Amino acid sequence: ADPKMGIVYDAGGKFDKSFNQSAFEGATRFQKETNIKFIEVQASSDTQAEQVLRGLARKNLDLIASIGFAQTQAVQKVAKEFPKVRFVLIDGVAQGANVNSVTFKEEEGSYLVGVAAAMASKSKKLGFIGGIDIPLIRTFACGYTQGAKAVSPKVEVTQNMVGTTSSAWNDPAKGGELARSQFDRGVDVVFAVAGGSGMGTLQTAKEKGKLAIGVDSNQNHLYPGTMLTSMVKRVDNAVYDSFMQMKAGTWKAGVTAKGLKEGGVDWALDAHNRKLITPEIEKRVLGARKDIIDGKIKVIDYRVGNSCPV
Amino acid sequence: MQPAVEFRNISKHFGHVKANTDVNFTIAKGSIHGLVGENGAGKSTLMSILYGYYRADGGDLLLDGQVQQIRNSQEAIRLGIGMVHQHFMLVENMTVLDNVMLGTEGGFQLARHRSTTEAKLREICQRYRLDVDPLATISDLSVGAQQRVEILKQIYRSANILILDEPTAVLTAQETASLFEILRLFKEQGKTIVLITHKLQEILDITDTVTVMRGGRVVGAVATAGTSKEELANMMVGRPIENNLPRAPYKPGAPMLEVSGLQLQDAQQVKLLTDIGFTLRAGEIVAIAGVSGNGQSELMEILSGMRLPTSGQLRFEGKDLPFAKRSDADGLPLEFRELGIAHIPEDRLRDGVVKSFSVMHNTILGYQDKLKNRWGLFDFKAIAARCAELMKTFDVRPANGDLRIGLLSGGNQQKVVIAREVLAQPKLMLVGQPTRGVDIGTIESIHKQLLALRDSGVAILLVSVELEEVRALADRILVMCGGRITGELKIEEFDTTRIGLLMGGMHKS
Amino acid sequence: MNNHDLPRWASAFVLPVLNLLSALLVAALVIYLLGENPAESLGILINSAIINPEGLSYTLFYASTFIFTGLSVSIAMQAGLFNIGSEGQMYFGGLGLTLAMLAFDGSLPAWALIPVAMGGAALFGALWGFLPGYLQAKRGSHVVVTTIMFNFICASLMNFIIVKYLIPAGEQNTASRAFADSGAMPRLNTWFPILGETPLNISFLLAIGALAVYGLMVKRSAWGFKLRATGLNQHAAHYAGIRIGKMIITVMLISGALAGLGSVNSIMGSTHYLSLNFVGGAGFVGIAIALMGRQHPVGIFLSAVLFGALIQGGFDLSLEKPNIPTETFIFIQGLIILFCGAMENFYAPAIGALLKRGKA
Amino acid sequence: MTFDDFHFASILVSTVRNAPVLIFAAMAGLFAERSGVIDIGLEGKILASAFTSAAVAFATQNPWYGVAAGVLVSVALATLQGYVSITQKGNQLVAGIAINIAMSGLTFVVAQFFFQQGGRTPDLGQARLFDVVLPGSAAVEGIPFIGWLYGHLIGGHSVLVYLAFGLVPLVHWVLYHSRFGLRLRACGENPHAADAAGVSVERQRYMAMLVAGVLCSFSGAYLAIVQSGFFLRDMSAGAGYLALTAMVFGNWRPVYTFLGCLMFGFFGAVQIQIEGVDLPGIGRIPGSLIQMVPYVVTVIVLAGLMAKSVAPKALGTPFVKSR
Ligand SMILES: Nc1ncnc2c1ncn2[C@@H]1O[C@H](COP(=O)(O)OP(=O)(O)OP(=O)(O)O)[C@@H](O)[C@H]1O
Ligand SMILES: Nc1ncnc2c1ncn2[C@@H]1O[C@H](COP(=O)(O)OP(=O)(O)OP(=O)(O)O)[C@@H](O)[C@H]1O
Ligand SMILES: [Mg+2]
Ligand SMILES: [Mg+2]
Repeated sequence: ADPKMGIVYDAGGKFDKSFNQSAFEGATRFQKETNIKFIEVQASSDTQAEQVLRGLARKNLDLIASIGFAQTQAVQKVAKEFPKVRFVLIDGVAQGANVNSVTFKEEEGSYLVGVAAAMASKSKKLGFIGGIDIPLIRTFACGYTQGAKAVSPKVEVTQNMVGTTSSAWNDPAKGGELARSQFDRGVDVVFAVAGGSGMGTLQTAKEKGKLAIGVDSNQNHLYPGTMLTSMVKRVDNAVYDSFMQMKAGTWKAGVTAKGLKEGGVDWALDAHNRKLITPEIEKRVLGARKDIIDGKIKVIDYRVGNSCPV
Repeated sequence: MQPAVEFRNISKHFGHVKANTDVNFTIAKGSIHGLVGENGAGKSTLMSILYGYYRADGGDLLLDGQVQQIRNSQEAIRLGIGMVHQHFMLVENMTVLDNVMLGTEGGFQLARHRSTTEAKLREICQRYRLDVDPLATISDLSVGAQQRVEILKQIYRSANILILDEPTAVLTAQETASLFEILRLFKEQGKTIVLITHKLQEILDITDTVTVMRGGRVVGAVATAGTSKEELANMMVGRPIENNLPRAPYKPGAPMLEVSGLQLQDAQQVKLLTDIGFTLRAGEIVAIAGVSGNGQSELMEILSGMRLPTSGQLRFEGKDLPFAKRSDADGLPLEFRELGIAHIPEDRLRDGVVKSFSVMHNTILGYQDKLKNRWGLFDFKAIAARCAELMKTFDVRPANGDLRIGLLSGGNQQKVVIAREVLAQPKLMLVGQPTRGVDIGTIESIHKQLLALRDSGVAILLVSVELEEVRALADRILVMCGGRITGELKIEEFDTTRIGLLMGGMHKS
Repeated sequence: MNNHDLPRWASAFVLPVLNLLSALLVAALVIYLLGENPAESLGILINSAIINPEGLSYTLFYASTFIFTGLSVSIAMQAGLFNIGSEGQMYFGGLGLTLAMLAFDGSLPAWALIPVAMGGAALFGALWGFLPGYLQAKRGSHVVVTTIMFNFICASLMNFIIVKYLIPAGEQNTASRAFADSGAMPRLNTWFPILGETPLNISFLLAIGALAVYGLMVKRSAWGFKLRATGLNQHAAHYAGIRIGKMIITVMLISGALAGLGSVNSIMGSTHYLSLNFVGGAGFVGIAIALMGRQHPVGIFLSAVLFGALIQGGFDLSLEKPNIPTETFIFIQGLIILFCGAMENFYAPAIGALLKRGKA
Repeated sequence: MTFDDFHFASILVSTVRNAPVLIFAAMAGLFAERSGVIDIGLEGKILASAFTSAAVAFATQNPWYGVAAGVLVSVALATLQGYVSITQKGNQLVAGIAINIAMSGLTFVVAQFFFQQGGRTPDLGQARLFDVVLPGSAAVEGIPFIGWLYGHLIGGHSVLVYLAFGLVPLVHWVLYHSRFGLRLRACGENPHAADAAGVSVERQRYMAMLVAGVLCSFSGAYLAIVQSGFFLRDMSAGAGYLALTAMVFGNWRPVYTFLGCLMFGFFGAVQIQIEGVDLPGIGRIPGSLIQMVPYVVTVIVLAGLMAKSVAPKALGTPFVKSR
């Protein structure tokens, strides 16, 4: 029989323009290709996450994908209770013999777009707009800065966070305002890692004729002409792969950190931004990409020491 | 001639309270018609029906012989009816001018009509000798002046039928006299006036006919010329009113309250009280006479602990009152109460009661800590019994302790407050305007209570603008003007003219 | 005020039921428009929120938090203060709880640890209520404004503290470390296995206890009398010798402490760690509950359970009916508040007329 | 840090851009509350009109239809609120909160139903309201200061920004110099007096709610079709509550309320600028702490400078003819 799959989104919901949505896309791709349906649920609080996971586990699902680090503890707990059910946790690390934790080396992808940004910038002033000041977001910022400084130590990176409550992910007006303010200060390329608020940033960049960089999924198509690139985080692949492995019977527990090498993160180059990526930029970015994959460049992960070297 | 107003079988009830039942009477055109009755007799309700504020449950209302449906105040105003309400209907933070203009703005743009209205007001003030500044803000005005604004409003609107609901309750004798002057002028102009008052002398002084109400019904209608105070009182209360209440001979005891050099300044350094000094002894009633707004209220607030003085010596039973080391008066009234000082505040609705509490809860107010058990809880059975007892003794009507006190008539609210304070068996009783807006039957019973208190050795400080009341109760009289004591008289020396002069600040020093 | 002289049974039961039905009717219309069968949906909702013991258990679990925040808002309202800050007070209370846990969960046994942690929650919640209370009492700063501001300030401060100090090294989750098992509130399923594996815990009993104490204090105690007098007429309260400033500060302390205690159920009853924005609007729900329950203990209880049921039932329903997003139940919450809380007398004239005709 | 790091010019421009959301809502609240109806439901009305404006602007590809539709919806909500608060004499706080909660849910559900984008509307693209370039801006662009002042501070905003700023004197005039305002204030202070003077309190309060509905809708429209270019769930992000705060802060007076709105806008802008900047003597303030700057400042200003706030006396009490 076909394996039974489930997916549990976190509070952001499956249309968050971010990793939940990406997970949804991966699962959908799987469904299209295999015709195997999956159950999907959103857990709005940590308590609910546990409730949902337990509920799905009781339905004897074979594999449950939990999206977002907020579900870490819940996965850990429920996985222990239901050793026969398998779990994939995205973006967090949970212990358990039946858990596969998938994390991403956001710093590596961010490094690449940092390189691209620094090359594309005329003012050598870059911007970064995050949703909330949390380690994950700082990791993006830190990788971005490392990449930019690698191009030229003189490059300055201005950082702003949208807010401190969950509405920080849904405040495009503020996302736009932060961008404006950065542009006023001479910034000409901005990297938005702020969910729905980031939409305001990208839009403002379009309006002001400045460059912007998208995140998570490939957002290049949104504003062709001002979208320099996107830092894609292939949550979709992670979910898709996991489901596929389950189907094929090759699924394994453990911890996977997906970087450039593993296809977990990347930059996006397509018809929409082709014109903006000059051959020099492309060359430099691809060079950096290769160096990272080869281990010649080590991009520092903010989360390891809770600090950024640059 | 057609009567200006005719009530036919008007009835109105609020829940279970029958405020008006089958009211029938007429008011002749161009006359001044008195309406009297106990508190809660339904006078205000009836007049509010005429003014469109309430709608009658049944019956007809005729103006100039025509049945009229007056659904709201706008329609009443259109029909030429004006009303001065028992409680002021003024917007406190607006000017006199704006208050007058409200409802008669004359156009969308105020500026256009402001100056013409202002000019007209000044002219009216001059013609009727009303002392009101059109540009003053209401909250800065004394109650007397606010009353004049209400009158001014009606003159400006040139109402043909003017209802005055207890307009004189807060006025001094002089103010009342000048109001009556105006009413006579109105009458000459052919206007019809309805005057509600508890002061029977006023009825005799100015009205042409009187209607007496009791329990929501009309119990009598007479021509003023053919009646007397006694007859009216008898009709109102159902029994004769004693004029001179018996009192024990004047035998003052030990000094209870000694005040000297008392000063009070407000935040703007304006002197509100200057050099107040007097002694109050056990078993005497000292009345403070004066036009309201001359520092009496502030003095009472200080003596009850509600406000801190700027300086001065205040001794109670020979010991200093606990003002020292206080930065605010928070909680002080309770300490005073524990010393044996009770206080009947002059503004009962503001200070004396919590309107949305039941009568029973209001009988606890101020004594909540005395009545709680050792767990800090109330024994409501005992409190309800206490309340029932108190309502019986002081004849509070309706005698239902569970009723919101706001639903009681003013006189009955006042009885509850007085009962509460008397029950505390104080040594010193501060009494502010105890009978403002109270009917004669109740006045009699309140006066009896205060005299009994005096006879039992309590020291009483009475603030009243009613010289009649001062005369009926006081052993000694202090007159205040401009925050100073301008004179002192023994009751034997009572002399309206002299007191009037002292109240006006004219004293030989 | 305006009860149209209805008999008690009518105004206490018939009206609320009619109002609830009206709200559900509008909700049914929306569900119908969304393409689902309203009757069936309602069946699922009721079953999974009330009838199914595990669902009921979740319903009561959510209600436990709401009772605390509802009480927090209610008690301040009794003193005439509109405390919009329960959200922040609960959040900050969670910090107090967490600090106590981090300090003592290794050393204290459960019977000591739990009260200490609860004390921490109450203390920190009270502290966050104190400042607006103090500013209102001493400086006359409008408590509505200051508590809104303090919610925002709390969010920032907690963001800073959690990210900077509480996340264990190398962890991705924006939460403190998990506490020792001794810090878990005893769960009711220990005694009632039928409740299933649910987080319903003795916080629920504490919430009921808090309701009872609240009812007793407000209605029967001298302190409650002073509290209400302050709320209804400050002049009269001053005249009665009540220390208004002290009363305002005290009640805000209590209000904050109650909100802080709301975090006990969420954290010690369920997640066992402090996470970013864990309050998730429970403080704001408390406002709705206090208003709908008219600050009456029974009313607070019923509204809290209703809200808990909507969260639990709505969640299950959206699982079964993907066309009905969970947000639908936020809308239904709003409708219920509107019909039951603000249009309480909507049907009173009709009922009154009906009764009168019946009598005649 | 030098003055250059602290881009004052940019802060001012940003203030001007931030303020309209609050100004419209606060002025709306002012009308409602001066008439005696508590308007805690601003948030819900903003959200509803933001959604409607965006959805209709998208569907018709005309921003002005969007604005108009937003007005309709916001007015409908205000009328409902009025019906509950005025006719039904229900609890005004409950009515407002109910509307906020209901709209937070409903806008999502409807947006999801129609657009299937997670409670978001599609990008408006050309159907947005764009900034107005004042004539001659290009000519003076080069001139220091004047170019900035004319082209960026005064000019270069959307029509709604000018409407917001123009509204303030208008509201002031209406409130204090018109019949409507006189009656409005009377109803909020002492409805019994207004009633006795022949003013229909209920009618007046309904009219106030209508005005509030119209004004509030601009706040939502500004958010959705000027600032963002689409609707997103819960995008009002507390603006309604902040507007209410500004109003209380301004003691229910238009000009002071306006200053309150500017203050929020200003400190919001300052906060953006000082994020990540080394401040002399203080160092670099962590980002999450910087977020609280506007709120801390508000509390300090309220506690330190303001006199006791004086709400309209009859605020929150339904008008019932009784004692
Ligand atoms: N709005 C109301 N709701 C309920 N009861 C009311 C209302 N207004 C008046 N009453 C009751 O109706 C009765 C008549 O009241 P009314 O005010 O007409 O008396 P009154 O003769 O004017 O008394 P007073 O001399 O004290 O002014 C009283 O018992 C009063 O308590
Ligand atoms: N049930 C209660 N819950 C919490 N605090 C209470 C309670 N009852 C009283 N308090 C507080 O405990 C303290 C002592 O109570 P008590 O009633 O004796 O106050 P008090 O000093 O008389 O206050 P006040 O001067 O206002 O009358 C006060 O701070 C009071 O607010
Ligand atoms: Mg009367
Ligand atoms: Mg005490």
